[in-house]
Amino acid sequence: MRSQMFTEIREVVKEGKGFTTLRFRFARNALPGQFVMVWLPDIDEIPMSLSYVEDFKGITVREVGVATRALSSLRVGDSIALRGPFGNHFEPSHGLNLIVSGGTGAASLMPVAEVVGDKRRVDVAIGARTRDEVIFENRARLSSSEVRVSTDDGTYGMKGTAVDLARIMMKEKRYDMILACGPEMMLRSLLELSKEYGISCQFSLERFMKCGVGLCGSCALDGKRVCADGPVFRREELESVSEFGKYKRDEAGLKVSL
Amino acid sequence: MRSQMFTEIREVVKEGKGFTTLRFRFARNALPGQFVMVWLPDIDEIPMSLSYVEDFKGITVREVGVATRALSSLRVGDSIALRGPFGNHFEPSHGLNLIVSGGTGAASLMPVAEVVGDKRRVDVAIGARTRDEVIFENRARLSSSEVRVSTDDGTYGMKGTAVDLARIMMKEKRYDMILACGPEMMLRSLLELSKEYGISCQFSLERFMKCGVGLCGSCALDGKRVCADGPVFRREELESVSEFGKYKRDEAGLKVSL
Amino acid sequence: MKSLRVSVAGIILKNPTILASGIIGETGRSLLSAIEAGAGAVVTKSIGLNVRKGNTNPTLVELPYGYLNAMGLPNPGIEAFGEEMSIAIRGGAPVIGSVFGQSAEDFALLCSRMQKYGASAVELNLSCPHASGYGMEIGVDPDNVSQIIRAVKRSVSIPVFAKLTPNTERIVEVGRAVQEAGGDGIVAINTLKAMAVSIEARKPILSNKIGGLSGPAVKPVGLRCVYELYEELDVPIIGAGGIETWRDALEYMMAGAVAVQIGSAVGKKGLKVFGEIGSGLARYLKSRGMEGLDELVGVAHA
Amino acid sequence: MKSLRVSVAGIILKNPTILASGIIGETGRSLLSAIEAGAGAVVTKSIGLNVRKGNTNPTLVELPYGYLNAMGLPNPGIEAFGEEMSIAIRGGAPVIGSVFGQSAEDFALLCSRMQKYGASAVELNLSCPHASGYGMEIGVDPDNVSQIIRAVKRSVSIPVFAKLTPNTERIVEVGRAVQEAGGDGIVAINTLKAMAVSIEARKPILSNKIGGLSGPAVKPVGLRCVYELYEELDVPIIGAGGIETWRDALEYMMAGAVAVQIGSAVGKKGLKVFGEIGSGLARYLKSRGMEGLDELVGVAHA
Ligand SMILES: Cc1cc2nc3c(=O)[nH]c(=O)nc-3n(C[C@H](O)[C@H](O)[C@H](O)COP(=O)(O)OP(=O)(O)OC[C@H]3O[C@@H](n4cnc5c(N)ncnc54)[C@H](O)[C@@H]3O)c2cc1C
Ligand SMILES: Cc1cc2nc3c(=O)[nH]c(=O)nc-3n(C[C@H](O)[C@H](O)[C@H](O)COP(=O)(O)OP(=O)(O)OC[C@H]3O[C@@H](n4cnc5c(N)ncnc54)[C@H](O)[C@@H]3O)c2cc1C
Ligand SMILES: Cc1cc2nc3c(=O)[nH]c(=O)nc-3n(C[C@H](O)[C@H](O)[C@H](O)COP(=O)(O)O)c2cc1C
Ligand SMILES: Cc1cc2nc3c(=O)[nH]c(=O)nc-3n(C[C@H](O)[C@H](O)[C@H](O)COP(=O)(O)O)c2cc1C
Ligand code: FES
Ligand code: FES
Repeated sequence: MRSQMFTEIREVVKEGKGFTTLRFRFARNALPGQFVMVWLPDIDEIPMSLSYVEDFKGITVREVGVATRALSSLRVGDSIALRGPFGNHFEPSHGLNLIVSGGTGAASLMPVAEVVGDKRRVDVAIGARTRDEVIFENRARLSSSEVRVSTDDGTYGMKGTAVDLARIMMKEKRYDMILACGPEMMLRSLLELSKEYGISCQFSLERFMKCGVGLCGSCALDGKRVCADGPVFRREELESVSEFGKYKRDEAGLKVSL
Repeated sequence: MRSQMFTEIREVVKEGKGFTTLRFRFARNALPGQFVMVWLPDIDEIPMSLSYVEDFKGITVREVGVATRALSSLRVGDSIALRGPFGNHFEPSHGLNLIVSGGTGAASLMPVAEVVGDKRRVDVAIGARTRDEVIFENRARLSSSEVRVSTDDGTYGMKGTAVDLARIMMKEKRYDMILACGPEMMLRSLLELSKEYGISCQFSLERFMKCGVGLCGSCALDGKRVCADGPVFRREELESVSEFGKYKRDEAGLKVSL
Repeated sequence: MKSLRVSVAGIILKNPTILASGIIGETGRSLLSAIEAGAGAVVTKSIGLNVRKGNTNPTLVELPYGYLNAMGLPNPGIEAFGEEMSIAIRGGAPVIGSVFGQSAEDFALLCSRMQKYGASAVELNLSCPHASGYGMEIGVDPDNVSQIIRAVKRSVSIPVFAKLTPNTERIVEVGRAVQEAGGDGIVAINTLKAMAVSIEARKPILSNKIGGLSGPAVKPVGLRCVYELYEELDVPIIGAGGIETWRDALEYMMAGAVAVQIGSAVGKKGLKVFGEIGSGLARYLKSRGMEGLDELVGVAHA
Repeated sequence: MKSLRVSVAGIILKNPTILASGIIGETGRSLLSAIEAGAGAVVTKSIGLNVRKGNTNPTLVELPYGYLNAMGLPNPGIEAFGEEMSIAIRGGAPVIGSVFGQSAEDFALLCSRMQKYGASAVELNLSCPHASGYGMEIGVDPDNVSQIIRAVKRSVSIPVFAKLTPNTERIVEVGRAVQEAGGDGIVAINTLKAMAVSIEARKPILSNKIGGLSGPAVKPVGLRCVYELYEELDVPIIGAGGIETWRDALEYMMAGAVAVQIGSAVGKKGLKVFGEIGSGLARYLKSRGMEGLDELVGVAHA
């Protein structure tokens, strides 16, 4: 085992405005929904979902601050150091799956669409704020029979949120499982929606992560450690979690409203 | 891995005057010629060859001092703690092997006779000081086509040493390999004899052992560590070893004449 | 199941396994989850006077035989921690409030708040190896330690435990200072001062450079400390360092620990480690026909 | 192959790997075999004034991540060791004579004999954690250490290295005392004071009860010590503790070591470990287009 293991960036893909995919080799088995801790010396070490889980792995970064900006500016030949993969993973249903992605959520969701390996069992709803931020639409089409897009500002696809889109799709078809990742308020609404329809779900959540291995407690979500007990939670788990969609914790462990 | 792992004595066999075999389970793979470190709390931890290397393992102890006396007085249900097995092992020839045992030497040699698995490829010469000290004669017969015995005082078998006996046997048959264990002066003579006949040999040696894992250097034989590079040495190795048959080292590393 | 009950300075634990400080102990519900998983008691994250964010990541290095961490004592501050305590104490198991400070006054203040919040005992972190000005700098000086213990003893009525560092040749001296100042127990050990270097980055991996080593690698050091302390002291000793199995726990108890804390194993094995150690100990007692753990504490000194 | 030559206080090593003290170093021919296997230099077993048998077995416990030993400084005494030295120095690599004593006079006497025997340098074992009256008891007191170094420096002209214990919070202070007293280099670290308990025997396994932990478990502690010493001192530092691969060696060099000692890995990997580390370092230099190791020493401090 080596911790903070360096690997070279082999490919850089600009996915859309502010989104960059970095591809690299990392000889560890990974499953859809798992994440890695990415270290940029002198900057930070941050959690990133694996957007590609096969041999030629990848992460897809949205630029939001110092570390993600530094990551987004890397070029082929540069190196990053990784630990992981960590956490549990998505387990798609053997029936019909609806994948609901908000923003960067697509990063952890694409691998699960691909792992199903049967287009007829996967539909995808991609939500973004605006046209430029829609990512992985074409990738989704390769593994799904139906891909629809919504944007908050209506510049592309349906005008509305990913949840609005999901609602429409759920009216049209009977899904067996909703797999989702995105802003927590979106997931909160999606949980309500899935309860309405009585559909199982698995949502991937984010919390402030330091250790990534279930020790430090910084990623606490009620009594659960998002890094180790999650990041993927089922509907039943989320229903019993008082903090879901309400609070997260900052670096000091203080409660912060979402 | 557990160090100094306890196991219960399942069987105690008095082999002859001053020789006791203790049988026990010890779930580690072992090869003929390897040894274990045997700990008796409050007494000592000493090296002992495995006289049985299969699942139901064993050691055969000659009473010579405090630790061996304590070992010899153990009963079924008592426990000893083991580390190991350590060291390299005998590799019998695919041709005809002559096993030459002096005293407790038989302990490490019987397993190699058995591992050959073909009586026609094994002859055994057992040397002892006196009749009561001849051990494993019957056991040897089960895996060899010819077993002869010598005693120093002539009370059983031929009168003479194991080397005298080996000399006779070597005149009668052409052996491909001599496998031997016993007092070092005996091995020294046997080395000369095997040179005369141009026969390969593998001898198992003893030195003062503390760590058993090749660290402390207390088992030094010239630049070799008997515990890790041995205890089994080939003719070529022994010919280049200045201390063989001459000196050993005491607990302080001081040279002592053999 | 044989009774695994132990009493530590008058506090009754249903079994001798305790969640170590700094392990998921920043929130009340996390502490509850350790209790639900079978911990006999839980120790909170070390709490200070003020909000602290701790160090920038990387704060953790994974090693084959343990972890190296330099969290930097992140915590929401004693004020905000009251809410977490009120949740934690609902678990029905003793909650031990860990605190860190720079002066005897800091410690006294923090401990009296912890008592008010319902802590069954307080644990003074005199031993963090990587937060400068706190922890081990003050915990290696017997006089300093003595002063802190006295101040805390004046301010609380619940038992006061001191958590000691192994990064000194004076651990027994410091332990004696704790005892003589009226401390009710000793926790040993905190992490070993250590480092990891990335040869690719050509620098220490931790943003703080230096961190604390924990896990199986430190077990032999922890055992030695407990053994040495037990030889010299009368106050109860709580063992910590590299405990992953019931065998490890028993080694510590034979060396002199009345109870054990479990930290790194929560990362490697999850919270189920508490239940596993508990049932392993119960099986051991049963197979030996023993009634309780008391008769095992310190037997390695015979 | 790029040159792996390093100079330590003026002594030239063909590569930076050194056999650590106490590892097969009791006899001349064993030392030769380490040189033949590729060690850049060898350190003898620590030799004292008189014959010592060391402790009764068990003197070693094998752990998944290292060893625990309490050999008890067995050695044939400085008198008899002359014969071994005369053999060892035939190897053509520097032989460093390690010595232990109870007073400055002991050390001075032992070192002058080592010099007479042809040692390229002496290494003062101020750090054995388990032989009482020798080693770490005297090695944690800067004044004491200072006195010893001065006495030795007066009695020999070869470089004098002090081997320090990590079992103290004062390692940098002690290192400074060595430097100020004229010591030519520091070796860090010796083993960590530790113990193993057998739950079946209900007692410590080592006959000496307490021993020294070595191997991968202590690498993070050794690295931290080297890093801290390098920050404060100007004399060369030789790193030791858990080095098994060229990567480990490089971590130590980046932390500030000019050369490295290898102990426990000889048990786990055999003497070939020297050659393996050497060729690994050479490959590294080549792949980076570097001319030598010098430019790597201490880079982790940038
Ligand atoms: C399990 C998991 C998977 C993630 N996967 C992705 C992904 O695939 N793509 C992607 O773009 N982003 C992902 N994120 C979010 C990503 O980690 C943050 O955007 C990133 O850490 C921000 O760092 P920064 O320095 O750029 O921004 P900063 O300015 O430091 O922080 C911006 C915000 O990011 C969050 N953040 C910062 N540091 C952390 C941290 N250590 N842990 C969690 N959140 C943090 C905080 O909410 C903070 O307010 C994931 C987060 C988690 C927990
Ligand atoms: C690889 C190896 C395999 C051995 N196999 C056997 C065996 O199968 N059966 C058997 O009866 N004996 C065997 N021996 C010898 C056995 O280890 C000694 O007889 C035993 O250690 C004596 O211990 P004691 O306390 O009874 O006697 P002591 O009175 O302590 O010593 C008697 C003599 O035994 C030798 N001895 C003592 N301690 C050790 C030690 N730690 N290492 C090596 N020699 C020691 C010394 O020569 C000493 O003078 C073996 C030795 C070695 C090195
Ligand atoms: C991630 C992490 C955070 C820790 N935080 C604290 C802390 O806040 N206060 C404290 O006293 N000890 C802290 N420790 C030390 C542990 O409580 C424990 O003493 C040490 O890790 C040894 O036990 P272990 O080997 O079981 O982990 C921390 C340890 C780890 C691994
Ligand atoms: C069996 C054994 C014997 C040792 N004897 C000595 C000794 O005599 N003198 C000494 O200075 N160090 C001695 N040491 C310590 C080593 O030289 C070294 O400092 C320590 O083991 C750390 O390095 P490692 O992890 O590579 O083993 C001994 C170590 C072992 C394992
Ligand atoms: S990030 Fe440390 S417990 Fe989850
Ligand atoms: S017994 Fe220690 S090296 Fe052989």
